Amino acid sequence: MKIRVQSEPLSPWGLLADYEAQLISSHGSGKYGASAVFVGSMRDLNEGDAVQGMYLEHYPGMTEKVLQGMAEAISREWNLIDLLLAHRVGDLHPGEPIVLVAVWSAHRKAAFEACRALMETLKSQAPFWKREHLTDGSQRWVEKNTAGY
Amino acid sequence: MKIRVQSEPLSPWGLLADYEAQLISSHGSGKYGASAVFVGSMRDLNEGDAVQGMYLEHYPGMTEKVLQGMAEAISREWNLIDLLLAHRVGDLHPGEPIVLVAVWSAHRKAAFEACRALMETLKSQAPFWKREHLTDGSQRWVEKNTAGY
Amino acid sequence: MTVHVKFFASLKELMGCDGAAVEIGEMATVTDVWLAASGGKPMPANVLVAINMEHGDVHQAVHSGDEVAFFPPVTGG
Amino acid sequence: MTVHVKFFASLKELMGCDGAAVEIGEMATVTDVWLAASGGKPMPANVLVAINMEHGDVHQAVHSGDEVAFFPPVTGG
Repeated sequence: MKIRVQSEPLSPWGLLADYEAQLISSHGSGKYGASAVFVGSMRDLNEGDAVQGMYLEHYPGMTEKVLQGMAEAISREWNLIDLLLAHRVGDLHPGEPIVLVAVWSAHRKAAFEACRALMETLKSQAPFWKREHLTDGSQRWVEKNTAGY
Repeated sequence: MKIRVQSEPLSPWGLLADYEAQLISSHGSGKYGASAVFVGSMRDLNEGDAVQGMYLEHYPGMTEKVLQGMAEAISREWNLIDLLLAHRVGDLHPGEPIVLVAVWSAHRKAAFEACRALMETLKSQAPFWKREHLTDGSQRWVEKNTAGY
Repeated sequence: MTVHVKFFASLKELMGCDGAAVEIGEMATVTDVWLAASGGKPMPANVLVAINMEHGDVHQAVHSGDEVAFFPPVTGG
Repeated sequence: MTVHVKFFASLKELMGCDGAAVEIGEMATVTDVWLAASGGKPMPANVLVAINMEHGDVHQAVHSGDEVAFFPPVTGG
């Protein structure tokens, strides 16, 4: 299991290729039958307004602790083989990935459910806050998430 | 939207990196906020027996037609921005990816639901059949899928 | 009329061939095609049917030149 | 006793600072910490609380040396 909170750009597919190579070298090949992945990216539009940038604030220390706790709980609940979670902080531009959640399990039911549950828990519990820079020059804090279910 | 039925090995993360680069160059950056991906891989164990290989038979022509139809229906239903589906046929070894389903949408709810719905439809409708080669030298047709919900 | 029959997977092994062109009278259904192609064997439970590469059922009418496929439950993905 | 207060995001802007060390009497709750740190301002609706980096609530007791954080609903992912 790996949790990353990073200010550098996030490359989901490269990260997954590297992480899975490690996973296979430690667990062996053929141990998982399913992986489910979610990538959340920054859109250039939010609540009808054009957005040119975003600042992602977090609570250093607590953020990592909360992510670690939820990843462990979800791994146990769905009996996952492995889990990878990466989240950006700092300044972002439209199109850039914000979050990557990947899980590996024996069968697909657990993979789909664990991946989605982890994202919903992250969105309601993990201390991150988005401030948007609109193209008209104004700034605003994002105040609520879109519905997950 | 792209559908591939291929006998060559499938590299999900490389395929996704390439496909998403194309998607961005055609749609522009920042148009989607969510992507959900599922990869099904061959396990070295099924129904309690050690498996050393698998042959994936399909119905050339109908397989592609059914996959195309379900991809179009699901894209419409969840208003997806794009969709990529790749499925192996022929001889496989444990650890090799069998299927990749990836969807891109504005928000995460549609991405999670469409990805899972496409996999369940594929597993119940698309004409593929698995024959397993067990490590004891015997062969058998897989007769049913594990539960998806 | 002539219809083109195909068998897949375990059904191909059971029938000993992957298909055949079958001569059958007009007004035939998929069941009639099965009986003609199999030499009167009973159809195993759970057999699925496709007509011209679309999922169908045993009661459907077939037409000259149709491709009629029989196969077990699918197990891809 | 001393507790360490932190504010995040819009609350940091509202309070004009990202935190402070606050002196407060024994037997204090998170609400008491808020009042001491904010100079008696009413707490905005929807404010969330963490004590020593664990989610908590305004009725919880605080202890000397605790880190008490106040922040708006989270919007990551």
